[in-house]
Amino acid sequence: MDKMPAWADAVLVPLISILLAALLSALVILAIGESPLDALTLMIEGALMRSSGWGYTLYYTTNFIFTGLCVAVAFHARMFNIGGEGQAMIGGLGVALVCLFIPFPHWSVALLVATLAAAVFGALWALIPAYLQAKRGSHIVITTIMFNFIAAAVLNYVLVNLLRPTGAMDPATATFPAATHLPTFQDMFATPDNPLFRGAPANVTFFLAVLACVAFWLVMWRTRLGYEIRAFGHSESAAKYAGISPVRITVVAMLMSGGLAGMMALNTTMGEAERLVLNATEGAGFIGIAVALMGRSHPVGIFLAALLFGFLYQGGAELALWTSIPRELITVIQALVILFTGALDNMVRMPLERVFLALRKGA
Amino acid sequence: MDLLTLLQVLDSTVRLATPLLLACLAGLFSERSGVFDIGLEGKMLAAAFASAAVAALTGSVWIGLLAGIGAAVFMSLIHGLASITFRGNQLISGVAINFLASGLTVLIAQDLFGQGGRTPSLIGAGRFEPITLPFAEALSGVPVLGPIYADLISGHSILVYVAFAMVPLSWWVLFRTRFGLRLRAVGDSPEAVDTAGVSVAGLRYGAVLICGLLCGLAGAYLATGLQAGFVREMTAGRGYIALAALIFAKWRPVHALWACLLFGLLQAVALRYQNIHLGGITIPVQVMDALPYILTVIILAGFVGKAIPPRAGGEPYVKER
Amino acid sequence: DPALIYDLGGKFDKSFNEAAFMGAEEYAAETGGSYKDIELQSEAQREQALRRFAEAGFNPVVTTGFSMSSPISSVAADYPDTKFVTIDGYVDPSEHPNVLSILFSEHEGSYLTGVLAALASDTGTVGFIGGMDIPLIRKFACGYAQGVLATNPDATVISNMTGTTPAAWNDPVKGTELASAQISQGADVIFAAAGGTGIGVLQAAADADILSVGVDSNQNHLHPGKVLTSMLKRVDVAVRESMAQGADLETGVMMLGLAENGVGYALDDNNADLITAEMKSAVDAAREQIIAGEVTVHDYSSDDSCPALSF
Amino acid sequence: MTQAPAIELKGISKAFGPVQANKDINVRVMPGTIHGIIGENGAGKSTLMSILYGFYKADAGEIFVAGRKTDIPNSQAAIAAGIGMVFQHFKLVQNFTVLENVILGAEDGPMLRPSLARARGVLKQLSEDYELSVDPDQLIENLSVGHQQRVEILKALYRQADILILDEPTGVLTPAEADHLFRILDGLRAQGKTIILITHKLREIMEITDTVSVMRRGGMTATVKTAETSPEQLAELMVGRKVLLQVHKTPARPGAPVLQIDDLRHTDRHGVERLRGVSLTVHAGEVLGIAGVAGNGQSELLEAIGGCVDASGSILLNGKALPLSGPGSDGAARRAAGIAHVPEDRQTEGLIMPFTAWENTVFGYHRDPACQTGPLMNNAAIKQQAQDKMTRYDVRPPNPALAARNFSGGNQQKIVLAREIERDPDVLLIGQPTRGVDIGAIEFIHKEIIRLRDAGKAILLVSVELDEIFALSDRIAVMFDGKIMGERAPESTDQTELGLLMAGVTASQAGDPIAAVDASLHQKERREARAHD
Ligand SMILES: Nc1ncnc2c1ncn2[C@@H]1O[C@H](COP(=O)(O)OP(=O)(O)OP(=O)(O)O)[C@@H](O)[C@H]1O
Ligand SMILES: Nc1ncnc2c1ncn2[C@@H]1O[C@H](COP(=O)(O)OP(=O)(O)OP(=O)(O)O)[C@@H](O)[C@H]1O
Ligand SMILES: [Mg+2]
Ligand SMILES: [Mg+2]
Repeated sequence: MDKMPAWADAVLVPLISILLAALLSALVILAIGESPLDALTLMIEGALMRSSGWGYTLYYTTNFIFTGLCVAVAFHARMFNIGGEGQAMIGGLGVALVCLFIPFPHWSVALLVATLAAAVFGALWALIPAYLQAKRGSHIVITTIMFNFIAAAVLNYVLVNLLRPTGAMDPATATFPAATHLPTFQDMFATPDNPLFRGAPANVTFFLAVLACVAFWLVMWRTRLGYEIRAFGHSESAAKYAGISPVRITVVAMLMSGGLAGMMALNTTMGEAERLVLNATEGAGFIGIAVALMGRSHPVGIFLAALLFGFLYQGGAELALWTSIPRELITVIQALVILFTGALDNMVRMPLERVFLALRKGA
Repeated sequence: MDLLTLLQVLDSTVRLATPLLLACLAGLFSERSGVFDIGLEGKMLAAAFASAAVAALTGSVWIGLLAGIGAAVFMSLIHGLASITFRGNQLISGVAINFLASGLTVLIAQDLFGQGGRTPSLIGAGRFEPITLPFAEALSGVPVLGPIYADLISGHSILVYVAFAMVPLSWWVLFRTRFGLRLRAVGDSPEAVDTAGVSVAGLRYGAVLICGLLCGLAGAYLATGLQAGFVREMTAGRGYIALAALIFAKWRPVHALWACLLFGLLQAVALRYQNIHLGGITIPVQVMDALPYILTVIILAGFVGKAIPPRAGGEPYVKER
Repeated sequence: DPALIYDLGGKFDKSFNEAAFMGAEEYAAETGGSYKDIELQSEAQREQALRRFAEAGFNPVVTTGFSMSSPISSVAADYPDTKFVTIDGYVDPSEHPNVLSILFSEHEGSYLTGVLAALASDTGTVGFIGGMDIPLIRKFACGYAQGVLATNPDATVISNMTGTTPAAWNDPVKGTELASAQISQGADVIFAAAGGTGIGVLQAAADADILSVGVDSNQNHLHPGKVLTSMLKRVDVAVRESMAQGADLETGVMMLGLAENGVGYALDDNNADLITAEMKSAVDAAREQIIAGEVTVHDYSSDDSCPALSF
Repeated sequence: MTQAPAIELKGISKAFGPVQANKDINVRVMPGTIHGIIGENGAGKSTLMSILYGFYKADAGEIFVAGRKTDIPNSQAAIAAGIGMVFQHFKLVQNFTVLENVILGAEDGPMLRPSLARARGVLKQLSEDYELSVDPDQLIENLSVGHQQRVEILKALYRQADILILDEPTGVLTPAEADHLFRILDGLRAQGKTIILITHKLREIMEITDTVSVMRRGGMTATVKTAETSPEQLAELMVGRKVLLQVHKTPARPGAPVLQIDDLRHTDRHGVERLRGVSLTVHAGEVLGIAGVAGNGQSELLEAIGGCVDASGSILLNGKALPLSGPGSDGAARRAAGIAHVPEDRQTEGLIMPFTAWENTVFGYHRDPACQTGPLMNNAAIKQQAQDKMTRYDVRPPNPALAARNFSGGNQQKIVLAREIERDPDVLLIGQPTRGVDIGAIEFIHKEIIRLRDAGKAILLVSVELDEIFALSDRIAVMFDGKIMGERAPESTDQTELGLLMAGVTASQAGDPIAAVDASLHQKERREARAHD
């Protein structure tokens, strides 16, 4: 018998953790002399009460779904990929290269090819850490951190010295040709008399992200590969016994992970900026960790957690817009959410287990 | 390269290596006890801010130093709570601490000083001044050795000497004292320590506190020794480099010294010689910038000998499932 | 009311954005009006902030930083009644008639500081320390080097960039080390165009008792008597003027160079003793020549090359 | 005589989450005696002793030491009360020296040097007094398990324990080493020390203890004087019913050789050569039993044949050579070739504990086309088959959707067996088939193995339980230090002879067997130590 029903572990624990994080965040807001309640109202109104608010929320959500899935694949294989950030940067490079240099007839073709490029570039950036982990036991956490820094240097070099249009100030590529511009929610849903999602950056990649969730579930729980990844993640010795190659699984899982991180660039680079800028990832790779943890590495959970963080980002933007709360508050809230859902989850789980045990004994 | 240039590069190396060394030794204590710590960066940052802020408010760098240590220790305690008491994931706790420090420092700084996450510039007794060692002036005329003593060894702030003194001290504590024996044991086999009647949690908290103390020194050195105030994100990834140095050093104090000096040297060289021209090829500055990270990966790949972490490292000690 | 959007560096970067903030404050003080401002947090917020402010009726919407130009291009048409100002960015006025692009001739201002640096230097070696290695910073460096070499053809200009990631804007420790390295190579005047990293450069220069040159705002007060001058980029004026004009703002492209007093060098009580009469006359002469078109300062960003410095 | 008991436990209870490991346990142990505790795996013996040693905290109950009620919240308190414990799984710091391990937690002061110096002297004295010689400067990871156990005993004695708890000390020892240990215990008893000895081997209980307590399913069923009981009675107390440990089988009718192994060698990650040229043949329709003390290469032998580790030499299956390294040498390939493998450790190898039972029923065979529909796995079919298998093998509860960790050890083993046997393999490798399995399940498993043999399969059995080896094998091979020491027919040998072989002593080495054992063991240790340098 398990100590606690599965639903409690999957729903109750993260929920209470989030509440604790929210409580502390409220205290922080109080401490800097603002009203937590007003802040929350503002956040909800700005993020959820208007279609363009949703357009931003879902834009951020798209990023976090990809990075959340990226971290989750690695988690399933018992690896901690902290390099989503760098993989997404390099994924963006792949997107930029195909968008700039291949003349596409239609955005759909462009999206298809760019997806491939993003995934391949992101995956390749994860390959060396994966290989070193598999073959040489180099701790993947450290190597992926290092690869984040190296990716930043690579991207800077490429943008400043190679891809920047002459005379441009921005360390960014030229704007992609119009044929590669992806339809935004506004393009898709707005009608002349009902201008929905005006100006919001959410675009078709959101559906790609949802598709990725479904594919993630299929691969993880319905294919041999997913079976092997999960088995390897739970027990390496057992995997060896079953003839599952640790090297292969480590490398394949990290390739998938890097590929998913790379695909985040579709949203930021092709969907939103329509050019590659230096700072396109903006820490989404790290948020992916919190998203995967809160979502218990399951696509449904990841989707919901990504939505929560999307809300936090968009709501935080509204806060910055209409109050004098510094933008660092959002960083603090993120930190608290990661801390409580990721590292201090046992603080919630242990007492809960005791409660459930007592309930069962009582019954 | 003439002696003078060499000395200057080495001098710069010493300054750049000092925060790395302190953070590296901090990580060493923590990880030797079995608690992995990728939150060195955040602790250093918190300490840098607290020391500069309090030094600015009180005008005393010493009170600032204490505050810096206090801030880093506080962060350590959060890490301890998560990874020792509540057996959480140590890596995630570290990530959270880095975020927390990055946000809180600016938030508080803004609230206190309204200078956009910066502290006011420290003046006079608010910062650590370089110390001129005895006879430095007199001896500087002596060929070779004179300049080495006067320029390289003398003329740093007190925390530099503290940092270097920490190396033999750490070694002695780890390998010559009862505390050190137990600390090493708990990182390798916590159940052996437990059954020997010593508290695993107690030892680990002890180690984590020392880690906080040393990170506090590192952060205070950045903000009040090298600089005259705090600037947001001023640690600029040094915590991660320190971590890399720790692995390179295979969790040994004296090796840590050499590893940090090496990384310091790399940075010093990269700063002095950007865009190195080798024959027809120009090595772009980005390569020099990324060199420490590339080197770390190469080291990790085992081309420079395999690094085996403490056996129980990263795993919470769970007695009852 | 007008609104102001700061670039990612944040409101209090002690230089560019802070100058914008000062301008807005001046506007508020002078006119008794009020304004709204926001510090951006992410790339996607650029457009969002523009739209939200435009929808809320703020006019004009003033923005700082070259990165705002492309979001403004995509937003401007949706709000034809709102005036947008992009400081440092360029938006084609024929496509977007409601946008004012304000550009500065940083190379010209830097040229003047180069003249002063060359004159103040005893060693004939001067330094430049940039933040992240991006074209704008190279533009500063290039103008500066031209000014130095025009004044003293035998001078040496040492130029360093702090790094290649955004961390390079906030690494005063590296700034200090770079400054020390340049000092040991003989530099006795160092120009820092490096955001928070520059704080470390100015500090190191002051500690080593040599001169430094500040950037964007007047930074002379940071170390009185130790900062030779600051390369002024009158973002504050640009912001104040734009705000003051309100909804009637004249749009188009505005090039603020020496002639318009958009860039220049700072002279105040803090550095009055450092700038001798000869220096002042020399630098003012250079200024006149540039304004008169007798001297052209090469703009790095026009062709990504620099005659006076290699990167 | 009203001497106070050295130890008295009253009403001790302990639950691990939903598992009630100890319920209301009462026991008294008189000073200067050896008190045995027996019970099946999972009966709660280790838990009880760990409570006494302060490693776990009891949920309820009281502890009296020498008649005084004593609180033992942690091991420090237990040590202070004069209790020492040698755990089933040693608690040593692997990269410390013997000396450092001995003083850990019992240092004299904040500086190490004086403590080490004193300990060196004390250790020398102790090892002379009790025949417990071990090199104080050797690293633990370079010592054999037997010597590691000595270090554990020395640790307790160094702390001046009056009461010594030994948890299954003989599981890792050869019969000769076990004899030596018992002599030491005898000596300690003579000095007035109290000893609690945990084992599930009845023979040992009868041999050395004064009194014995029996545990079953977390409870204490009885405490009796050893002299007044019999093995049969103890077994009955242990299991709760009359036990029949006899397997009924007809003589084997071996057919053609199926598995031919020649000069098989394997070196582990640390560079220790674990298999040093093993040659064996298993015929169709026979059980070849491999006897040996744990850690002499039996595990590696199964792993090498099962494809879990690389090896050199040759393995012929039905006359065809199998690749031993590189592609096609992994466990999946071996399964495809017809070798099924029941691993020694079901929890870390045979099963994925968080997976459901049905997922586990195809573990290792998940690449079989029968498990697929198109690119996906055919979960419906797998579940259906899992249900059938679980019913046939009487797995309780027969719910395929339950996670493997929620089954008891015996039922977990049945899931593994069902999976491997149902594949109808040519060869069945089976390691420790009944470790941690209750008597009822043991009977079932033994019958299955014999049924398979009679169906003409070749079976290679590894077990550390000599009784099991004798009960099932048609031939017995003994392994020591990575080599086969000899083969015997079960009818023509006995436990003594096998015991000597297990210690590396061949019949030709006449004279003092114990000395010979020591010599060969030392030789083995030196080899392993060298490999570590
Ligand atoms: N640390 C623990 N956490 C949770 N459950 C435990 C723990 N230790 C033991 N158990 C459970 O408690 C029960 C009793 O275990 P214990 O180790 O005391 O048995 P034992 O009699 O020593 O068995 P063995 O002969 O296998 O050593 C078992 O069901 C076991 O699974
Ligand atoms: N780690 C665990 N987590 C959850 N439940 C457990 C755990 N260990 C044991 N259990 C539960 O406790 C019960 C007893 O487990 P245990 O392994 O002690 O059984 P057992 O009495 O030894 O049976 P068997 O003789 O079949 O091994 C099992 O049925 C199982 O449901
Ligand atoms: Mg036990
Ligand atoms: Mg059991």
